[in-house]
Amino acid sequence: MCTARRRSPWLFHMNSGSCNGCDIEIVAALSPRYDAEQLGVLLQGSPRHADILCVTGPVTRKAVGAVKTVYDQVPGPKAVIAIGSCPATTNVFIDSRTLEGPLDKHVPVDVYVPGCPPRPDAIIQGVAKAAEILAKRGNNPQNAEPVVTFVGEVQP
Amino acid sequence: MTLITALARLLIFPGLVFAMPAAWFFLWVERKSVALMQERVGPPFMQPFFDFVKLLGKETPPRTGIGGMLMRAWPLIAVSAAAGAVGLLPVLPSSGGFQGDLILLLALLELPSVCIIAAGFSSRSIFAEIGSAREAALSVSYNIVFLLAIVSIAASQHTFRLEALAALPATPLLWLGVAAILVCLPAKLHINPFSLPNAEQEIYAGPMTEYAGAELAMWELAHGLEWVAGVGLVATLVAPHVHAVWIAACIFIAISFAVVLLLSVLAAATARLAIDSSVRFYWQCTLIFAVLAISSAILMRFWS
Amino acid sequence: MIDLDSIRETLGVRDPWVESRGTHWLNPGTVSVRELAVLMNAVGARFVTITAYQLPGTEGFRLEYHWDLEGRLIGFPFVIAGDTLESAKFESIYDLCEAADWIEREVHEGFAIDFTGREYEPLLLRAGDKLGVNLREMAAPTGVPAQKEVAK
Amino acid sequence: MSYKIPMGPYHPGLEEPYKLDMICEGETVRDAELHIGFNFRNIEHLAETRNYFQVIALMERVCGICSFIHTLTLCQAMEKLANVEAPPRAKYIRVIMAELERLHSHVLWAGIASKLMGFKTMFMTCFALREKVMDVLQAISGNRVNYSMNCIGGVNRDVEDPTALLALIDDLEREMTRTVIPIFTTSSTARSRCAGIGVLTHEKAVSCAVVGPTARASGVNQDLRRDAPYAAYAEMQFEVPVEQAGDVRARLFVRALEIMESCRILRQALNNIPPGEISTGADKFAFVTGTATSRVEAPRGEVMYSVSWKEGSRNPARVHVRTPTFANMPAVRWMVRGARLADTPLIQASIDPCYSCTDR
Repeated sequence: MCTARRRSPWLFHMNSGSCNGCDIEIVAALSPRYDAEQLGVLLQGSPRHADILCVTGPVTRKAVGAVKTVYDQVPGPKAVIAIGSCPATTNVFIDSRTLEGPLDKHVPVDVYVPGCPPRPDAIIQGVAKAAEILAKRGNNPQNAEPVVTFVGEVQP
Repeated sequence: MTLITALARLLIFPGLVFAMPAAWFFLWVERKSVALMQERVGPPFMQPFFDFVKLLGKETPPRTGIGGMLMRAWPLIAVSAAAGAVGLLPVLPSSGGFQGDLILLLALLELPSVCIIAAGFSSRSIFAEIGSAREAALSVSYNIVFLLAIVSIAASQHTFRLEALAALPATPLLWLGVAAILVCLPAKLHINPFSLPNAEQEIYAGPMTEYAGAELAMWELAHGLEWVAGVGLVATLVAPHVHAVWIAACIFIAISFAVVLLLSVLAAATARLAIDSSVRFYWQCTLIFAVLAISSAILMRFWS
Repeated sequence: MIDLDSIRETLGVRDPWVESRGTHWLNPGTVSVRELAVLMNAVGARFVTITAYQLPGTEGFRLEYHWDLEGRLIGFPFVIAGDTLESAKFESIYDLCEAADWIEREVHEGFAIDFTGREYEPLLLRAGDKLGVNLREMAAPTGVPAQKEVAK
Repeated sequence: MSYKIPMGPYHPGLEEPYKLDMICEGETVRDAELHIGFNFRNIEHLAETRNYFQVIALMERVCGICSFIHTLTLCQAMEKLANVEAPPRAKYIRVIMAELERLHSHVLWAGIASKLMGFKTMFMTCFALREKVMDVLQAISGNRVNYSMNCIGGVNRDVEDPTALLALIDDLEREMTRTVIPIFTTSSTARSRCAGIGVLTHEKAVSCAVVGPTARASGVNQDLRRDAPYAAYAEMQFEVPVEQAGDVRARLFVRALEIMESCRILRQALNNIPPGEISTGADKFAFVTGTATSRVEAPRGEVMYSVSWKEGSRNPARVHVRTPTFANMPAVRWMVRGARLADTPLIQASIDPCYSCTDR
C-alpha cells in the first residue's frame, strides 16, 4: 500500500490567483521534456480523484472559499503542495488588501516549492516529496499534521 | 460442461485471475504506447496496479440513503458484469458453453455502460448528468452497429453459440463483422475520438466526477475488464481454430495485444469528436454495415 | 488618414490638440462624452479604455477616455467634481459603445463612480463585496486601513 | 427546457479561474454570463506603493506568459516620463525578446487548444516545440518565465551571440510547417472541431473593439507593430496576416501565420542587431509631473499602460493597465451563442484568454 501511494500521485491543480507562470510550468512538467507520468503522476479533472492538491497563487479573497472546499473534497490521505513563492509568502503582492494569503493560513501545507516560478524539475521533485509524505501518512489520523518540507533544501 | 469448469472459466482463465492482470496490462499498454507516440517515456509497468491499490486505500465520501447505496452498487455491478463477459469468452477450444451464450455475452458487455449512465444520474452532479446523457446518446448509436455486426455473423451460422462462432473459418462476412466491432470499440471503451462522456476539459470527469477511493478503483477495474472483454471478443472471432490449449491461449493474447495497440494508435492520432459528429458517424456506419451485413447474411443462408 | 483637426472642428472645440508622451490630447471643454462617443463611432475609432484618477482632497476624479484612430492614441480628459466620494456621477456610454461595458464596471467598482443610465451586472472583480468601493483608499500607501472596510 | 451549467471557476480545462455560466438547451448554448475577478490582486493600487524599481518587478507578475511585454510597456511609459531613450541595441533586444515571447505564447496556445479538443498528442508536440523556445529565452535571460529583462533606459542582459540563435529559428519554422500546421489543417477530427465554430462577425469585432489575433481573424486589419511602431519595429519588414472567417479556425490560422512572421522578424533582428550599449546605465531618474501612455502589441493584442507621476516622487501616482483579454473577453458571449456545449471551452480558449491580465 505504501509503495502504491508513493508510486501513484494524482494531482489536482488549483489556481488561487496566480500569474499563470507556475500553472504553465506545471503543464510543462507533464510535457515530453519532463514527463512526470514516469512517476505515475496524473493530472485529474475532479478533486475527488486526487491525492495531492497543487495550489499556485497568493490566495485572493475570492479564492479562499474555493481552496477550502476543494481541500475538503480531496479524499484522504492527502497532501498539499504550495507551488511558487506566492502561496508561501504572497510574494510581490504582499500587503494587497484583496489577498487572504499566504496559503498556510487556510489549509495545512506539506511541501513548499519556492521559485517565481519554480522550474518544472523542481515541481516534479516537490510532487515526489509529497508522494513520500503520503506514503508515510497513510490513513492514520495521527499523522495528519503537515510535514513542512522545502524543495531544494539541503539534506542534513 | 461441469460446474467446476464453469467456475474455473469464470474465476481463473479467462476469468478474474487472468483478466485482472490482463486488464492492468492492457491499460498500461494503452498509456505506454500513447506516451511513446508522444515521445515520452510513459508510466512504469506496474502503474495501473499501483493506481488500483492506492485507490482501494483511499477514503470514500460518506453516502447515506438509497441514493448512496445505489452509488455504491453501480461499480460492483459493472465489475461483475464485465468479469462475467470475460469469463464467457470461448478462448480455449471445446471448453463448453451453452446454446445462446452469445446473447448473454452481449447483455453483459452492455451492462457496464448502463451502470455508468445510472451512476452518473444517481450522483446528482450536473457534470455527471451531462456525461451520462452523452454516454446514453453514444451508446444508443454505436450499439446498433455492434449488435448488427454480431447478429449478422450469428445469423449466417444459424447459431448463437459463441464457440461455434469462434470456430468459424475466416469468411468475408466474418471480417466485415470484426471491422464493425472494431469501429465500435473506441466508443465502448471511451477512448479518442469518442471519449466525450468523460471529456474532462468540458465536464470534469463525466459520470465519475463524484466517485472517489475504492468505488473509483472498481470503476477503473470495470474499465480494464471491458478492455479485456471487448478486445477478447475480437480475438476469439479472428483467432484460427487450434486444439492445443497453450497455443490457443497464446494466440488469444497476441491478437488482443495487437488490437490494443491498434486502438491506442487511433486514440493518439485523433481529437475528440463532439457528440453530434460522433452520433452522425455511427449512424452513417450503421447504414453501411446494416446493408452489407444483412444482405450478405441472407445471401449466405440461401447458398448454404 | 483622418485629420485630427477635422474632429476638433466637428466637435466645436477651440483648444488645439496637444501631443504629449504617446497620446494626442484634446480638452473637450463643454462637449459631453456621449457626443464624443457618437463622433468616434462615426469616424471608425476603436475604443481603448477609461483611466480613472482620484484628484487630491475633495476635488473629485479625472476620467481619461482613450480611442485608437488608425494607430494614433487620442485622449479626452474629463473632470468630475464630487465633494464626497460616493456622489461622483458621470454619463455612461455603454449603449453607444459596447466596448466600454467592462471598463465602466471596473471604474465603478474600484472608484465608486456611478455611471448614470446603466445597470451593473454582478461584480466584475470582487464578487460578494459591496458594489462601488473606493479601492484606492483601501490600499492607501500610508497603510492605514480605510474607513470602509469591505464586508467579508 | 433551459438549464444553467457553470463552467469554472476551478475547471480542469482552464489554467486559470473564471466562471462562465452557460444557459443551455440540451447541448446548445443559448447565452453565457461571465464572471471574472478570481485573480484580483489589486495590482494597480499596489503599484502606487512601490518605487520605480519595485514597480517593474511587480508589473512583471501581472501575467506569467507575457511578462516581458508588461515590463516593456511600463518601461517605455516610464522612459517618456524620465526623458530617457533606450539605445538602439536595447531596442533590438526588446524586439527579439518580444517576438520570442510571441512564439512561445502562440505555441502554448496551440497546445492548450489541442488539449481542449482532446487531442493529447498534438498538445505534447506543441509543448515539446515550446521547450525549444524556452531554452532560448532561458539562455538569454536566465529564467524560463519572469525574465526581468527590462529596466528604465534599456535592458538588463545582452544577447551574447545573436547569430547562434538563427539555427533554432530555422528549426522551429521547419517543425511548424512540417508537423503542427499540417496536422491542424488536415486532421479531420481537428477540423470538425474548429471550422465554423465560435464565429465573431466583423461588425461585432468592431463594436466590441477586440484586439490582436481575435480581431485580425475577424477581418479587422490592425497591428500596433505596424500602425504605431515602438522599439525597433519601424526597421522590420513583416506582413500582418488577416483572415475574414472569424471562426476558431481563422484564429488558428492567424496565429500560425504570425509564428512565421515572428520567425521572419527574429531573423532580421538577429542579423542586423547594432553594436553598442544595452542601457543608459543610469540608476537614478528624475520624473516629471504628468501622464505617459505606452502601447505594445502583445501576443494576445494591444496592451496599454497609463502611468502618471508627480515630480520628485519615487512612486508612481497611478498606473492603469488595459490588457488585451480585458477587451476580448466580452466578445466571447457573442461567440458562444448557439454553439454546442462541447465547443465552449475551445471557443473561449480561441481568444487566448489571460485572466491574471484581466483581473490584475
